[in-house]
Formats: sequence, C-alpha cells, structure tokens
Amino acid sequence: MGKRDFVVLFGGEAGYGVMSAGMMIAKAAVRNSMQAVVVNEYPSLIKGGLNNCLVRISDSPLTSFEETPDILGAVSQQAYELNVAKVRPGGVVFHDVGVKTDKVLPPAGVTLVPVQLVQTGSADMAKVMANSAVMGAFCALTDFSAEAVKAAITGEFANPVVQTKNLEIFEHTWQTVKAAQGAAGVKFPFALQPSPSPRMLLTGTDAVAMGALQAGCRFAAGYPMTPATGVLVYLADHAVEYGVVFKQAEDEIAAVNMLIGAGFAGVRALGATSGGGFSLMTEAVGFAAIAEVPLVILMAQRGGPSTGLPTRTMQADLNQVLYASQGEFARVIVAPGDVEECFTETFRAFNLAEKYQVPCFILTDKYLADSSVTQPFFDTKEMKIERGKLVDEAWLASHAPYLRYRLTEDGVSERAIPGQVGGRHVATSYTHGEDGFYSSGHKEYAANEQEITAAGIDKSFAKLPHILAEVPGIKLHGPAQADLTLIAWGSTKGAALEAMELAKEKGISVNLLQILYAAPFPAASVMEVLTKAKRTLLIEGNHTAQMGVLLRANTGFAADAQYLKYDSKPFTPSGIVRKIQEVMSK
Amino acid sequence: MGKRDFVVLFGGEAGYGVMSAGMMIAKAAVRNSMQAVVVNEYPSLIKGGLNNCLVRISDSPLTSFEETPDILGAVSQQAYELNVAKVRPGGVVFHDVGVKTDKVLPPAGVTLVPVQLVQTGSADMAKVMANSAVMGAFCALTDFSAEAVKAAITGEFANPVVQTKNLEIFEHTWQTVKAAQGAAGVKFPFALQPSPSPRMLLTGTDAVAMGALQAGCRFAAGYPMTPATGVLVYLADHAVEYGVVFKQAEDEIAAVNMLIGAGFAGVRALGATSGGGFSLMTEAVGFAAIAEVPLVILMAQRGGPSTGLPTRTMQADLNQVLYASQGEFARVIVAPGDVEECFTETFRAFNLAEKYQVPCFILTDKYLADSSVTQPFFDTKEMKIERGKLVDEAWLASHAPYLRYRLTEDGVSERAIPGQVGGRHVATSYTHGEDGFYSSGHKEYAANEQEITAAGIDKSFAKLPHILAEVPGIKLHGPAQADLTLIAWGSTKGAALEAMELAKEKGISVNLLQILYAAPFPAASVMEVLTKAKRTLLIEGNHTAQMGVLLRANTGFAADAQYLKYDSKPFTPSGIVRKIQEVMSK
Amino acid sequence: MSAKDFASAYTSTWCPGCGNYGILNALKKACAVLDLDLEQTVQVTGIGCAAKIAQYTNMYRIETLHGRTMPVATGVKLANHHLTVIVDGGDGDGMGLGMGHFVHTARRNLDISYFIHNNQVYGLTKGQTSPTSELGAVTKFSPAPLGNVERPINIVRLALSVGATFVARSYAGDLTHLTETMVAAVRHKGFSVVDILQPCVSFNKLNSYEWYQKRVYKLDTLDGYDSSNLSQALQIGAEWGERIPIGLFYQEKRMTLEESIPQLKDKTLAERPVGGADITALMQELA
Amino acid sequence: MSAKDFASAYTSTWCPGCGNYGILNALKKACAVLDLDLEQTVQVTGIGCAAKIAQYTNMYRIETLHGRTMPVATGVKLANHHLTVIVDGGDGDGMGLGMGHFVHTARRNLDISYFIHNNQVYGLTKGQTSPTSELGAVTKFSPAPLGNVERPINIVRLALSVGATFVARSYAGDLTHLTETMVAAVRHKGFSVVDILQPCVSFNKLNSYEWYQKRVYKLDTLDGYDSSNLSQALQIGAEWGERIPIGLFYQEKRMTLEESIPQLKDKTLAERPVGGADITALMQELA
Ligand SMILES: Cc1ncc(C[n+]2csc(CCOP(=O)(O)OP(=O)(O)O)c2C)c(N)n1
Ligand SMILES: Cc1ncc(C[n+]2csc(CCOP(=O)(O)OP(=O)(O)O)c2C)c(N)n1
Ligand code: SF4
Ligand code: SF4
Ligand SMILES: [Mg+2]
Ligand SMILES: [Mg+2]
Repeated sequence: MGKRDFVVLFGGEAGYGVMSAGMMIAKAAVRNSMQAVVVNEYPSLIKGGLNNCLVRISDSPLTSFEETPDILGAVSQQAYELNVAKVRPGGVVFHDVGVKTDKVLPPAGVTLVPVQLVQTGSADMAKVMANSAVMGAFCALTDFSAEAVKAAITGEFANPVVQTKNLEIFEHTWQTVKAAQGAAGVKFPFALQPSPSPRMLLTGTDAVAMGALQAGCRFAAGYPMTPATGVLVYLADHAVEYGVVFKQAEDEIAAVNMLIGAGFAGVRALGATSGGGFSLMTEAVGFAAIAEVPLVILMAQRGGPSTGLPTRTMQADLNQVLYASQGEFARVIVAPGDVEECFTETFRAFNLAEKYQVPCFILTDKYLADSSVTQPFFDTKEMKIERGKLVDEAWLASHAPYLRYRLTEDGVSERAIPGQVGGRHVATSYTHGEDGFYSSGHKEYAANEQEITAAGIDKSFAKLPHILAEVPGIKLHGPAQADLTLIAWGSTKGAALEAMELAKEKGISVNLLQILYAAPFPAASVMEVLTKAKRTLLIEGNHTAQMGVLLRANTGFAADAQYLKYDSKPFTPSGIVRKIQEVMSK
Repeated sequence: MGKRDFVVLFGGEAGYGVMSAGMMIAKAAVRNSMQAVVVNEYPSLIKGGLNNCLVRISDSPLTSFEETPDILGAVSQQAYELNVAKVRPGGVVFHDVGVKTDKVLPPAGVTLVPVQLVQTGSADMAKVMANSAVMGAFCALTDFSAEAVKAAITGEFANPVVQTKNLEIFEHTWQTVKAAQGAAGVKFPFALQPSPSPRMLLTGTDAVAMGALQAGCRFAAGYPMTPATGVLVYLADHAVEYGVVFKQAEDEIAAVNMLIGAGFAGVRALGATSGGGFSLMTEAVGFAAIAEVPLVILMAQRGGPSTGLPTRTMQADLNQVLYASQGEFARVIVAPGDVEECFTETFRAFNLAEKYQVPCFILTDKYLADSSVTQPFFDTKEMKIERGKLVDEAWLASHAPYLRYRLTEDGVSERAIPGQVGGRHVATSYTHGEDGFYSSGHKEYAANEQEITAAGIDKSFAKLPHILAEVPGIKLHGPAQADLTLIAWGSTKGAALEAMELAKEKGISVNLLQILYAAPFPAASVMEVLTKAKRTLLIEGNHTAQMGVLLRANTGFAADAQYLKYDSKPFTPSGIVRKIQEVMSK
Repeated sequence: MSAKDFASAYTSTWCPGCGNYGILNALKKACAVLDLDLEQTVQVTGIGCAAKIAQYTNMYRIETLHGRTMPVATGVKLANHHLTVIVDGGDGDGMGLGMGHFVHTARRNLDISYFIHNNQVYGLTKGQTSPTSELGAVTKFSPAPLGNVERPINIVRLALSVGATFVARSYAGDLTHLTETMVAAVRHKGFSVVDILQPCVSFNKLNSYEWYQKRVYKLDTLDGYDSSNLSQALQIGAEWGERIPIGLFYQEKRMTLEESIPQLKDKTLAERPVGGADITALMQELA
Repeated sequence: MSAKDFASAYTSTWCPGCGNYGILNALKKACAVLDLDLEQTVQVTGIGCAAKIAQYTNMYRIETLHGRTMPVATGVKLANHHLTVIVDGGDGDGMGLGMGHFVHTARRNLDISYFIHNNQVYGLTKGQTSPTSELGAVTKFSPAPLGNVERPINIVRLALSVGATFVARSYAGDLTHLTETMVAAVRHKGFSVVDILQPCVSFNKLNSYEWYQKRVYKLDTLDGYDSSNLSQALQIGAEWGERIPIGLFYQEKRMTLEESIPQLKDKTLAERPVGGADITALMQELA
C-alpha cells in the first residue's frame, strides 16, 4: 500500500501563530486538489499553554485526526519536548534555535534541524511572524510548493505591510534552510495541481452556522462557552448581511428563554452552548416542549464533568441532553458525524423544530466543532423550508374557535403566531387543555384533569413515530455484510471510516453503523443492521458507553466489545484498528 | 374476607378545613390502636379549587391510597359533584344544606344526608368552623367515638376560645344529625382502644426532615417549590432548637451552591426542591461531584413536564436526576417507598455523601411527601454517624504533603476542611490532579493531561462498587417464590404491597421487587430476584417506564408486562390488582 | 373596545379580596384606553398568583417559567418589535429568580412594560418571604420571633439604579391611578417598570389594604416634583415607611435596543422570509 | 509572614502584562499586612482568567462555577463564620451570570470581601462583551461598526444601590492603593465590594494601562469627601469618562447576617457535633 497521507505538526505557545500557519498550509493544499484535515489543540489558557496544529494532507479522502507527523515544526521548548516522540521514523523535526534538544532525544531515524523561527524585533511581532518562518522551513524541508503557500499568505493578510513582511520572512527562512540543510528533509509525496472546482476548508462550527443561515435562522442568543462560542461569533459577524439579530445574554438561562420568546413570535432562532450552559438551559427545555414552541440548540460537548476541560474533546453529554428537564416529552437529538452533516442536519433541525413543535438539539463536540476538513460547496437547491402546521389568517378565520393545542393524530396542532388575526391564545408551562388553559383545579377542568394530563403527555409522544419516519436515523458505511460491525456516533465517524479502510487493507472486513439520531431512537433501523451483524464493536468517547446503554435500553442489544476513550483526546484510525485486531483475534 | 378498611372522604374548597378535619379523625383513630392513611389532594390554587382529604382506617396495616369511601362529607357543590360517584354501595354522603343534589345523583344504595356544615357568622370564620361540623356529622353517622375526636380537637386548638367554639359546633352538629337521621349511617367497623405505645401520623416530608436532623444536618438552603417546600419549613421551624441555619436563597442555583459551600466547610447540609428547581441545580451537581464535596438533596417529584401540575403526583423525574449535569460521575439516588424509608434513607444519605464524597439524592414525590401514615416511633439507637475519610490535624501532620484528591483504591481521598491546620488545598470544578491543581495545559501537567483526565473519571466510578456493597439496593416483599413478581419503586410500594395481599386473597401468588436505589443500580441483586421470577409486571408512575428502561439498560431484562400511569393520580391497590388479573389471565 | 373585551372566558381562582383583581381590572381598562390591538399585543407572565393573570386576559399570551419573563419578552420583542409587549409577574418572580434578568433588561432598554404585582410575599407557594418582604416579616420561611432579617429590595430604587427609563409605583387599591399609570407605561417608548403595591389577603397580613391606605400618597401632590430628575427620584424613591409615595418617579427618553440595531430598521425579523438565503458568499470566504 | 508565603507552587498562565498579576501581588501583600491565618481563610473564586488566582495562592480555596462565587461564599461563611472569606472573580462572572446573587448577597450583608477583577471583557473565552464593557466597545460578540449597544454597569454605583456596606474602587496598576484597599475591605465587618480596574492586554485594547493612568484619580484628593454619605457616593460613583475616581466610596456599619442569627451566637455550625441529636420531641409532636 502506498503512502496514504502526509502529516504536519506545528507546535508552539499561543501567540506564535502555529494554528494560522497550519491553516495556510492546508489552504494551499486544498486549493491544489489535495484533501486536508486540520486539528487544533490548545489548553484553556490565553497564553503560555502549548498549541498544536496538526495538518494531514492526502490525494484521497481524509476524515480524521491521526497524530503521526512526517514533519514537526517546534517553535518552543515545550512544543519540542511534548511532540518529538510522535514523529514517524524517517521524519524531520525543525525547531527554533533556542530549543534545547539534549533533554529529550528524538526517536531513532528522525532528523533535527535547528531554524531561526522566533524572529527578532518587538516581542509580540517576533512571535507572530514566527508563523511565516515555520511555513518557510516547512516548504524548504518538504519541497511543498512555496508558490502555493505564498499565495495563501497573500490571501491571508489584507494589510500590505504585514503581507510583505510575512512574505519576506517566509522567503528568507526558506532560503536559509535550503542553503544549510542539503539532504535533510522529508519529501511531500503528492503532486499539487489547481483544484477544478472550489472547495472549502471548514469546521463543524462554520457548517452549523451556515446551515442555520440557510434555514432562515434570524435570531440567535447566547453566552460565550467553549467550544460553542464560534457559532455565535459567526452569526454576529454576518448578522447585518443576513438580516439576523444576535443578542448576547446575561446568562444561558436568559439566552434560551429569549429563543423561546422569538420562537413563540414565529422567528427561527438558534442557541449554542456547551455542557455547563446547557445545564442552565435545562428548565427551559421542558418549557419549550410543553408550550410547543420550536427550539434549536447546538450543544457542543467538551471535557467534563463540570467546568472540566474547556478546550478538550469528549462525547460524554449525550445523557444530559437526552434527559434534561423534569417530566417526559418528545425531543430530537442529532449528532452529526462530519461537517457536511453539521450543515445538512442543522438545516433539518430547523424544519423539524417547526414541523413538530419540539426542542431539537444538535450534538457536536470540541473536535468536530474546531477541526477543519475539505468540503465541496454545498448544494442547496434541494433544501426545502418546511414550517409544518404554521397556519395563516385565512385558515384561522375558517377554523374558529382556534385551539392552539388541539389533539390530533400526529400530536401536532396548528400554530398561530402573534400578529395574526384570529390566532390569539395562551401558551403556558403548565399542563393544559387544548386551548392552553391551565387544567389543575379550575372549575372548568376539574372533572377531567386526569384525562387532560395523560392526553398532553400522549400528544407529545405521538410525534415520535412521525419524526422517526422522516429522519435518516442511521447510516451504514462500508459493505452490507462484514466480519465486524463498528457502532459509533458523532465525530467518531471520521476515525471509524478511516479505520474501516485500514482494516480492509489488513484483510478484515468491517462496516460502520453510524447512529445519527439519538432521539427519537431509530431502534428498528438499528436492529435491521445489527441482527445481520456477525460481531460488533461499540466505540464512544466516554466512560459509561452512553449510546451503548441507550441501544440496549431500546433494543436489548449489547455490543460484543467496547472501545471507550475519555482521556480528552479524539479517536484515531490507528487506535481503532488496533482495537479491531484485538477483537477479531479473540 | 372481612372488611379491611373504613374509608372517609371529606371534600371542599380550600379554606373549609377539610384537610384538618381528616387529620383529626385520623389522629383520633391512631391514638386508639388503629392504622390510618391520610391523603390530601388539592390543586395549585390558593382558593376556589377542590380539596379532598381521604382517610383510610383499619385495624391492620394500611400503606396506600384507595378512593372508595364508605362515607363522604361534601362541604360544597363541587365537592359533592366530583366525589359522589366514588362512594361504595351502602355508603353515606353528608353534604352541606346548600348543595344541590339533583344534578348529579348518587350511585345506587348510597344515602344522602343534608347537614348544616358551613356555619353562619363572618364569612371566613364560618368556613373554618365547617371542619368541626364535618367531624360532628361524621361521628354521628358512623358511631365513631365522639370522645376520641373531641380529644383530638382539644389537642389541635391551643387558643381556648377557638377550642371551645369548635367543640360546640362539633357537639351541636353531632346532636342535630343524630336526632334527625335515625337509621341512616354506616357503622365504623373497628373497636377503638387506647394505643399501648405512642405512634405518629407522619408524612414523607416530616420523615425526611427528621432523618436529616438525626443525621446532624446543620444547614439548609432552598427556594419554595411544591412539594418540597415542607421540608424546608420544617427545618426553619425547628432551627433554633436544633442548632440549624436555614437560608432562603434567591433561587435554586444559589441554594445548591450555598450547600456546596457549607459542605466544603464541613457542615452537613440539605437542599429540597422539585423538578424545576432541580433543573436549575443541574450544573452544580457536577461541580459537587468533581470537587468531591458532599451534597444531599431531596428531590420531590410532581406532575410534569415543566411547571406542569405543581400539586399532583408523578414518578417521571428519575431520568432527570440520573443524568443531570454534563459529563460522567458517581451519584447516589435513593427512592424511599414509605415514610420509614424516608427517615432511614435520608439518614443514610448523609453518611454516604460524606463517606464517598458524592452527591446523594432522595427521590420522593408529591404523594409520598404529603400523605400521612401511622408509624411507630423511630428507633434511633443503632443509627451511626459515619463521616468516612474526614481526617484530623494529627493525620494531616503525619501525612504531609496533603493531597486532597489522592488516588486510592476505593476512589475516596482523605478530606480536610477549612480551619484545619495542614489541610489547605484548592477544590475546583476543573478536571484536576491529585492536589486539585487544574491540569489542562499548565506546564506542570501538560505531559500527562490524558492520564489525569481518565484517572479523575475512573476515581469517581471506583466508588460505586463500595457504595453498592453497603446500601440495601432492593427489597423483596412477599414470598420468595411467586407466580408474578411486581417491580416497583418509590411511593408505588404502598399500593403494590396492598395489591399483593389482595391478589393472595384472590388466589394469585405475588411478590414485590422494590428497587430502592436507582444509583448505583443494584443490577446483581435485582437479577438474583428476577432470574427466579416466573412472570413480571413493572409498575411506574410515568409514561416511558424510566425504571424499566434503566433495568433493561443495566441487565438486558425486560419485564413481561407494564402498568404505567401518568394521569397525576397515585396508584391504588385495586387498580394494580386489576392489572395483575389481566396479566395472569393471558 | 371596552374593558370587558379584554377578558378571557375563565373563572379566576384568586382569593376573594386579592389585590390581583384590582390589577386585572386596571389592565383591562388601560387596554381599552389605549385601544390596544389584541392581535398585536403579547402579554408575558411568569409563575405565581400574579402570573395567572394571563389566564384571564385575551391577547396573545405566554405564561413562562417562574422568574423568566424578561428574557422571553426580550425574545418576543426582538423577533417582532411592532408588537406591544406587556409583562406581568410577582415580586418573587421578578426580584428573586428574575433579578439578574431584570437588571440586564433595564440596561438594554427595550420597549417593554413591566408590571410587578408586589405583594411582598410568595403567594402561590403559600406564604414565604419575598425579596421585598419587610424586615421582621414573619412567614413560613422566616418564622417568629426573628422574622425576615434581609433588607428588602425597593423596586423603584433598584429600577432607577439600573437604568429603567420609566419608573413608577402604583397601588392595586387605586383603580384610577393604576389604570393611568399603566397607560403611561405602555405609551412610554422604552423599558417601563411599575411597582404595583398589591395586598395579599391570605398570606400577607401586614401589608393590607388598610396598611397601604394609611401610607400611600401621590407624587404629584409634592410641590415641584420633577420626573426627569434622577437624583431626586432616587431620594424620594427611598421613602418607605409611614409614607409611601406612588406615581411616576422618573422618565427619560433613551434609544431603545430595537432602535439601535440596524437589522431592525425596515422590517421585523418575523416579517423577513424564512428561506431563500444565499450562502454562496459564505462558502467562498472559506475556499 | 511576607507576601511570598501566600503563593502556590504553580506557574501562572496569565498573559504577560495582564492586570491580574498586580491583583495577585496586592492580595499577597494584603494578606501579609493582615497577617492572615491561612488555615482560617477561604478564597472563593469563579471561572475566568480572574478566577484562576485560586491556583496561585495557598489558603483554603474553592474555584467554583462561572458566576456562583457569592452563594458558595455564603455557604462557607454560614457554616463557619469564624473563617475569613475572600472572593475573587471577573466582571463577567460577577455581573453576568452572577448578577442576581450579587444583589441578594449585598442586601444580606455577610462578612465577605469581594474583589471584582474588572477588565470590562470576557478574557478567558477570548474577548466578548462584558456587562461592564463601554458603549461602542468592539468585541467578538459586538463586532464593528456598531460595537456594544448596552449601557455598561457601573459596579460601584450598583453596589451602593443594593446595600453593600463597603464599596471601593481600585486599580491593578497601583499596587499600594490596591493593597491598602484590600486590607480595609477585609477588615470591614460586612459585605465589602472592591471594583478593581484591571487591564486585559490581550482582549481589551481600549481600557489599557495608559487609558487608566490618564483617568484615574483618588477620592481622598477630593476636598471633604465623606465616605459615610451615601448620596454623595452615588453621585461621585456615577463619574466615568475623562476622570475615574478610585478609593473608598462608602462604608457603613450594619449588622451582618451572621450576627442576626441566634443559632450562630456561641458556636459556628462547623463546631457543633455531628450526630447525637435527640428527635424524641419531634416524634411526640406528631403522635
Ligand atoms: C424554578 C422554580 N422554583 C420555584 C417555583 C415555585 N413557585 C411557584 S410561584 C412561586 C413564588 C410566587 O411568588 P411571587 O412571584 O411573588 O408571586 P405571587 O404568587 O406572590 O403573586 C414559587 C416559588 C417554580 N415554579 N419554579
Ligand atoms: C455556565 C457557564 N457559561 C459559560 C462559561 C464559559 N466562561 C468561562 S470564563 C467566562 C467569562 C470570563 O469573563 P470574566 O468573568 O470577566 O473573567 P475574565 O476571564 O475576564 O477574568 C465564560 C463565559 C462557563 N464556564 N460556564
Ligand atoms: S394567595 Fe395572596 S396573592 Fe395569591 S390569590 Fe390569594 S390573596 Fe391573591
Ligand atoms: S486574556 Fe486578558 S485577563 Fe486573561 S490573562 Fe490575558 S491579559 Fe489577563
Ligand atoms: Mg408575590
Ligand atoms: Mg472579565
């Protein structure tokens, strides 16, 4: 098998611009027909902590993190020490001349190249400019097209002075390294050529925000919380062009209640938060459900519990979202597995929220939110806005008296919004009758309070089969029949897909059952796949196998083996393949 | 079979004192060797809605609600109309003379007796005094001991004027009814005789509060929320005598964080709330867990979702408590099935919270919290305070440097509290190392962040087997072997126990698996029972069979049949027996 | 339209004599005076006795969670700023759980009218101390002999301090004054707060009709009271005891949040079409 | 003890030049001046750059949730009122999520010292608008050209309005003044609030050291400033612009919450034995 990918790792403390260097290399690659994945890792510190930017490039599809660099650029001592062991045999490490390499030796077969990366001049400037030096050294040592990178630099810096300065440093470093190094290096193995059609390098964050705009989202409210903040920043940045209002709230409770207010008033609205903020939204989730106000929230998981690890990844909040708020009601939880699904499923969530008048949650994680991958432009032609039973004044006029919570077969009632003639009603967080009136103990309701109570709950659950019928609850990847079926959800999809290919090369036939919707749980489609599965391996980024538990609770099915990871790092294809081999050798 | 119970139902709008009338009758009975259950039902209104007070009396144990009155006292039109159909054949209905009985006729074989219940005089007084008239009529029509009731009235009213007035009305009504009625009546079938030892008539609310005081709880914080408020009122009322401080907080978020502050400072503290307030406490639950601060919270369920039905009962918040807060950590959830367990398990919760340094939840519901039952005095001699690894200064001095979060086999570390010499440390909501220091990205931790992250989560889960080993996870009631095994939890226990007896009389052998601890889930003991069960019937007060799902998720076991009720009323023995017969006839 | 056109079909469940009846009557009268278009009006309430008012009126209404009126009203207003948005809630609702929202909503200055039914107690939960309860007040949560030991919140002073642009107090026992105050509050373009003194006959035996009747006096009986003078308002606003001023303490013209957002210039968000957005430019940004 | 005895063993991760260094130094110096018993002192912090200070000091510390310092500190203090309780947190932490708690804690007047590291921005989350951000401030959440449109909260004025009994402002760039202010705040018996102007060199380019240096002046340079005069404090407290006053605005002796609770007279709750309660009387009540 030929080389699948070329892996670049840049490391340095925040402020050295290693992330922007990595992104520029990736951009240069993507514009020239390559596929790239960029994964940034950084601690929850403003300065001082180590930032790593990993760039994987290939001429064939790449979907995941894999930390085996062919070349490492280390701007600082820490970046060198904590990363050098990861470099592949035959690889190259270039590091700032200030780095001491005698304390931690490189692996056998790895060459060290000292380079002047941190620049002279004012402290801050010197640091920032380091990114151009990193890129220069990188190109010199790999023969990656300097022209392509220079084009990326030119595109990046609008300010001509900064642009020129960066190009100079790039050029200078390139020259110096070329001159000094001679043979040392690791050649970039793929041929660059301009891409025939434009492709994006985009993150889950971008994709969710774009999906929301495509869906006609007009209002957003939120409070900063890593790793969800990006979506709010995106919408704030594009608010004026797209006729959107973003309101920063005083807390997440206010945010979600603003969204409910906007939803009640007929406007599509998006919230975005992470576990701690979602905890604060808990109560309002039930309010939206019982008042049947559409609600869409991006819930981006990070390391927990509690404040936990704000900038690290985990998949440990599924249960939180599944069971948030007292009582029982229908909800939708979709866990996109890649940026494309971030886009399409966010769009769908807005439709579902209005069609079924239920809270919808898009469950991502730090890794998916923050990592960039190559993505063709989205084809939006077939994407249809559906607002369900939102009625107009004509309908209202011919259906008086209007009952906002009319009991129907599919559990969905006609919805009127303020401003409409004939649609006046009360929406409420109390258990209520068809007209929204509170049922407990009022003379008008006392005699049939029990029926009303049960009917309200049944109404909510009546929606589920209809939702289930229209969503792509699962996806089966790979062969219909395989020796081993992986079960995964959310961002683990990427690593599992690559692992599937790797396993095939090793002669193991593997397929992947991706559970895309956690609620309503697609039990029937899941079992259709699993009853045919020979052996199963569940893969989740948490300690208690939350999806596995949900699966067993719904179907009685327990996977043959589990691969659980909760150390704050994403899954890798190689890690999964090792586990596959272990399982298959039993 | 002889008559098992005598059932009294008093109904009237709030303000007529039907609840206090019922309680006085029950007190009179309990002081005279009877067993009683008193169930109050009232809407979430201050005035106007119908209040029902159901009193069941027997000479043998009674554990549940059963709404088949032998005698109904209806103070108002609504009370008559909404209750009359419930009366047993042969029963009697006495009603205020103002009630019109022609619109809704009584069932066949039920006698109507009009009585002057609402008194003349100032409107408010007239209403309040109605309760003595109700009791007078009751005694006259049933030959229930007037002396016993008069003693209860005398005990109830400290103010001599009020006392005399009430006794007068009682006497007068008794006389009038006796004189007018002649043969009408339904005789109270049991013989009263003074109880040899004192017994209480107490609610789940009282029992939880008493358990907390017995456990040395010194601090409570909360915000009013039905049906949890009572516990806080109880503690506020006894604060001075028992050296307790109760702080009303501005919201439930403040309340739970005050509790955490107190717990950190070494004081046993109790919170009490219902679903909506618990939603607001969600975030802090994870904080307590990761900081390993003991936390005990009473979570009293009511009708949901959302604001729902504040004064009605349901068992639909188990999932909320099981999965509240982001991330994964150990927690304890005990669901007492009766007032005795409210007392003992609350006491135990305080021990567990300190021994394992975990959040502990006592899960009750409106029905259990509010209903009174006969209970002998608690025997507290064997109840031992256990504070686990709370260390003293001598220990600290000999174990420097102190590591607050030392990794240990049982997941529990030595705990020091402010004020102790040698115990200084930082407690934090971040993922942290053994000394509490935040691990992400700091130089001191960067190299082993992954290990620390996983170790922290493992530490929490290492506690579970130890907790499981010491708690009574389940209780098996009835014969070891039976044709049908009921599975129930929480307040459903009472109705299930009576149903078990009723079924036996009908020749069906039934036993009851009570799941007392929902977390850690006692999978092994549960399966020990269930593998021997011939047929199983799961009984829960919710729509989605939350405990059934938890059971299946943990063991793969699915019950043969389910009886789910979510109409805001408690289970009844007769309802369960009907279901048992249905299941056994299949 | 007359006041009765603003009532729902349902029987009220407030206690006989409750101050909420006066507030409901005044609100219906105010609606009539303002000739409010019911279809274009949203009433937002919380949870509590006060909040039940939404069951007895008949515009568009949303009975939210305890303490969350302000953000829901903010969402409604930003979604459709042509709507008239009226908020009703209790003192516990607004000054307990809702405190943070209140302060922030005030500084935002949306065009919302907030009527606080201030009975100085938690009514619906049967009588606990509220953030406005008097020092020494004996309730279920602050039993005798000590009573409440936390300094009560003076809603008027707080509203003034945090930037509300219309701050008034009225009294549920004075229908005319309350109606007029409500009318002025709704007419005010900006965040208006009305602290409504409301007797709770069941759980607040202290602050009764008689208690208020003896103390309440009208600001406009003060010589030269100037409702554009903030420091005077703060000073008189502090008065609470033998005499309790009611009336308009302060009014200020300040740009509302809606006005400051360019996206809301020509259309409401609700009027904009859903769908049809072209995201090509966004995709190009990332290519 | 000297200031260095109050430091933890860990490397700080604040940006070079961050105002938090000044605050940490002042706090350590203040601890030395006060000769604080470390074992009897609890520092409560929130989440944010400011809150990380708990990682660099060495008394008993609890780094709570974002916005929840006040209730945790309240719980600590009521559990053991002999402890010295110091709170540190950011402006977002205290005035955003924490607003409701702040207002209520102030009116309760516990003996707690609250140091607000006011950098007028959300630092740790990389630069969003805070409740104290200037009008027009451009941040990640309020992008150019409009910037922030919400009237900023003036912490000093707010604290004065809601009943804090010690209200001061100081500046992270003035070590001596800040140290003295902290010392006075901890010595004050009651709820003391210090609004600490703190440059954030990474995300707040507007309110820089130079910006403050030009504007800050000391209250005690004002002729006849009287820190027992609340209305004067409110008036001067409103000043914010070309000149920004620092110093002690207001101090008042008022009974603390702890003092008002009879159960806390002879012993702290923490000192009372756990167990041994006799509930017989309670059982008898119900028999
Ligand atoms: C989160 C939450 N906590 C508590 C409650 C219970 N609750 C309902 S109404 C109320 C207080 C009512 O007081 P107030 O707001 O002053 O209104 P009032 O009844 O006095 O009009 C409370 C505490 C709730 N519904 N939600
Ligand atoms: C409930 C919750 N929401 C959001 C966050 C994310 N968060 C962490 S720190 C912070 C703001 C920090 O701002 P500030 O309090 O002013 O402190 P600074 O970093 O500026 O010192 C936020 C929003 C959180 N941890 N918890
Ligand atoms: S409890 Fe008080 S506020 Fe509530 S309805 Fe009765 S009188 Fe009114
Ligand atoms: S981001 Fe600002 S507040 Fe945070 S450490 Fe850096 S300079 Fe200080
Ligand atoms: Mg109130
Ligand atoms: Mg800040």
